[in-house]
Amino acid sequence: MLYYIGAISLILIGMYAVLTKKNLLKIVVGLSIVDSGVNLLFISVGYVKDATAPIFSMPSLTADKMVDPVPQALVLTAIVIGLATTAVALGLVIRLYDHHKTLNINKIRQLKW
Amino acid sequence: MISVPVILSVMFLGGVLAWLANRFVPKGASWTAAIIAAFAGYLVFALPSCGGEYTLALGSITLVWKSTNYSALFAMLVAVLGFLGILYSMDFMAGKKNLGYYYMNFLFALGAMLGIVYSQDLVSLFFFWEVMTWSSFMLVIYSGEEKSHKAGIKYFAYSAIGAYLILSAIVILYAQSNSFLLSENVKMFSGMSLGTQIMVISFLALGFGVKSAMMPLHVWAPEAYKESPSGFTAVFSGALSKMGIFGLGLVVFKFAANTEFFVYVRETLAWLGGLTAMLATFYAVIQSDAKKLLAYSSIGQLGYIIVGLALGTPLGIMAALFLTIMHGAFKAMLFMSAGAVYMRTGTTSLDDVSGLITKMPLTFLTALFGIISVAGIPPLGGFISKWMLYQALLETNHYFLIIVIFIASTAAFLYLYRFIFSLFLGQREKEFEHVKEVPWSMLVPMMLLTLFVLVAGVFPGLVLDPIGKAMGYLGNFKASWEPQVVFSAWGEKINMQVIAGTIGTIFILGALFIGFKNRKATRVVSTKDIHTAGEIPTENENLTYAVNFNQPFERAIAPILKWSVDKLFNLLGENLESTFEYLRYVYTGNGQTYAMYVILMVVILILFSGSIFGIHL
Amino acid sequence: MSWLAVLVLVLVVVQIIAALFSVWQKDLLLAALGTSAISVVLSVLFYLLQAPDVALTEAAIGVALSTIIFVIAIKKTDRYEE
Amino acid sequence: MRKAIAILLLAIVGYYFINVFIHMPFGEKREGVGKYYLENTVKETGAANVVTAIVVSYRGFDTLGEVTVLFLAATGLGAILFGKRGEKRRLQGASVIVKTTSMMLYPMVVLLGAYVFVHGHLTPGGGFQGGAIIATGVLLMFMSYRHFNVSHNALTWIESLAGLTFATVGLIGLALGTTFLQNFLPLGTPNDLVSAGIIPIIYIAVGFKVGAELTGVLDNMLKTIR
Repeated sequence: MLYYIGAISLILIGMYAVLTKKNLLKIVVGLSIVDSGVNLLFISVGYVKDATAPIFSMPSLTADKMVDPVPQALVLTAIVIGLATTAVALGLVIRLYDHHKTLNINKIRQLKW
Repeated sequence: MISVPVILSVMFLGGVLAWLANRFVPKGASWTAAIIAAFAGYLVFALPSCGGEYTLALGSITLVWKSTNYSALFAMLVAVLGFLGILYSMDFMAGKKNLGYYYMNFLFALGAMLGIVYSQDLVSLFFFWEVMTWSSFMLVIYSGEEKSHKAGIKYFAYSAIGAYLILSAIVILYAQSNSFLLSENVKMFSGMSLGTQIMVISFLALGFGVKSAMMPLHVWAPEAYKESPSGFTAVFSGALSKMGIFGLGLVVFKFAANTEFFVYVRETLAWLGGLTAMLATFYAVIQSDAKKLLAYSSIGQLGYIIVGLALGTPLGIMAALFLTIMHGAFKAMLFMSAGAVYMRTGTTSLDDVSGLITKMPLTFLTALFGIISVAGIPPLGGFISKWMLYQALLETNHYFLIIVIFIASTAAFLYLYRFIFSLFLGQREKEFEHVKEVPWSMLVPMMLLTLFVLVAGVFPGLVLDPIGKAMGYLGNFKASWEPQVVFSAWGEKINMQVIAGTIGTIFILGALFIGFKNRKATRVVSTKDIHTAGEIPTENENLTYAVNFNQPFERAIAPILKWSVDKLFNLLGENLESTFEYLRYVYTGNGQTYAMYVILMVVILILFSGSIFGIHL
Repeated sequence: MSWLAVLVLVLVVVQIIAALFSVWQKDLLLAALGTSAISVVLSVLFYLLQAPDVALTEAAIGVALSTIIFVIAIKKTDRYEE
Repeated sequence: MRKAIAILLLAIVGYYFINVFIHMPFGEKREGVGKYYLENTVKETGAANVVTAIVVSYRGFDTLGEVTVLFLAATGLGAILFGKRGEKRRLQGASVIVKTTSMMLYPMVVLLGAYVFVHGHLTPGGGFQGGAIIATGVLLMFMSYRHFNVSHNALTWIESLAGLTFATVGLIGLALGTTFLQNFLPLGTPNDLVSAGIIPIIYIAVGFKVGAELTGVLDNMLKTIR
């Protein structure tokens, strides 16, 4: 339960940053916090009490005493993809800064009409 | 063994071939296209009128192509007009740019039309419908001028709306019957709920109505007809718009006939058709451009066809289908002669061109036969269809509709006479002294069609034979005829040969009499040779008699013209635009606001669904 | 309450504090370090949740690479939020 | 104003999230596809690490897509920052201690990464983790040495060959068996290094690919002049 609360708070805090912060880098930070929160949520949904990791390294381990491996497999790739997208976002931020000499989205008015 | 896919692949591969030929051989495209069209036309006629079935299973979708008696009728129309249109284009389009593009799209359009009539399942019907729209759109914008782009966009917008309506109807049908096959759906249709039936029929009727230029949806037609190259306009008006009639025939007699509200469907369509015929004729009268005039005339004639179909009696359907074939022929003739005038004089404006009769006698003859046929004067083909239409209306006691149709066909004389008078009769301006007759490849299609109209008028049985079979497909309609005889509603026989002989004799005698009587009275002078009160007209003043030809009539129908459908759509468009002008403020250009909208949407979903992930809150 | 639960409680609280810190901090470099701290705690939590694979990934990527690209991006732009 | 609205909306969302997860008790056993994987992985794929088996074997096609996304992101970053690359780095070289230490650590980190992805089917870890670890090793060198350079050509080659290996192995499976990425090698005994058929091959390829891509991302970001 504690894990759920932690994950949901991370998601909400990240979303708050995305919705209200004016600094582009802060928005990307917020996105990466949301990312972490979602990952934690996934893994904690897959957890089973008193179970082991889903690796048959010893003959004594049995399948019904293991946590759900599917969320783990999903989160594993999600983290790597998250890094890649963050990198792309930061590249865009650098480019925008280059062009406008500011990170404040209120001053970057190219999308506005 | 000829089957439908062979014909279709000949057309579509031929289109690509024509495009390729244009890259390597000058003039290659036109010859290739003509040969392909001739070959495909041969295949269409060689295909047994009921057979050539081919089934293709694509996963859960089964595509069935088959020739039925009904589709054979339309396929022949398409094949003949398509071939003649391409033949006509060979010299008409000579020296123009992008000929490969022109012929490719021409053949694609023909192939798609054949695909439509041969498809027995809704998926391929819709697919070919879209291909047809696309390729004809490409030809409307062929000239590349801004006007043609505007016309093309209008055409495309209306066609797209129609196509989406058809698509929705198909999806609704599939959801109910779990099959795309036409026969399956027809079988299950009467078992569907009333709402479904109404929805499907109105969607399909509107969708097909757009293509057949039914009245509130005809707005695209005049400009699209005017802007497309004349060789294609003949096919566009003659065959392509008949695809809408083809679809309406299916809707009325395959789907609506099984429902309880069949009579309302028929009445609505009949009135729409009647209004279309009348109003389009009025609009045609006030046009000052030959092709636009013909376009409105075409809309009006399609209105007659819709009336005939909607009456639902054997005679009405026969009249409609006969007029479908005849209209294909004579409207192609008229568009071709207008195109011929355009080729030699560079304009289709009725105010500028005049007195071409001695310069282009054969074109004049075509146009003359064309208008006689449109006006429904015996002995040509147009007469028989009108004759049958009036009888069908009388049979079913649509007296008020008769008045509407009668007004329409009377007014039709006004614009038809204006068409032939402005272009061919009257005084000739100096600039048209050097006009020559068009080359043979353009005359041959016109002459062939003229001959066909004449023969069909005298021997209607030749055309009525396939029509009778087609009616057998639509329902168990039995109609009787003999090769030269048409029966009236009261059992009288009208022998067309006698009529033809009589009229022909009167015509020749009259011509001789007038020629003999006026042999000295006529003196050919230029338009500027007039006596005015001291004022001498300048060179560029247009004194042709054809200017404001129908002004009195225009004044008479002015109240009707005040509210044109075009204006109505424009008003709607403007209002929508100003509404969206306000809605635009939603897009602030701030990414965070958009993110906020997303969250807002989630919140709304949560609040209104009351549950999330299946857990009730 | 077992010691494990207490540990988890502490970790989650630390994580939330780190998240709030990185959202409110005006110095972006420190904010980036805050995300790094979140990742460290997250990695431990993954381990406690019997997901060593994910913990390993998070340790390598969240703690090191993610933070360093933030730092690089900050270096190429402004350090302080206006 | 914006903050108030945001807090209000997020409060609603958070409330409903909490409500949902109250109904989803923590740490209870759930039946699902995971159960099938747990019971059959060793039998079917011969891999001891079920997560690896899912990533590479059961959902291998998905992983190919994810690797592609990664590749596209790396390429996209290169495209975004194109024209801003410069050799002039104003980073000061680190002190001798740092330099020496990282010189000693670098091979070990790379070795660790290699170990992690070679043993992906036996122990926690695999291509993604190993690749990331190698990239951190390279990052260490980037930070301590001013003139440390990675050859872009080499990165491209490694990446392409790794991707090609992945696709080829999948296609061989398609050719010899029935589906893409079907196992065509003997499974061996579980918990042996050489076991689990094609899983180690693919995970090693993924490891190389991810390592090369992440290194490329770092290189692209670092070499951008302000």
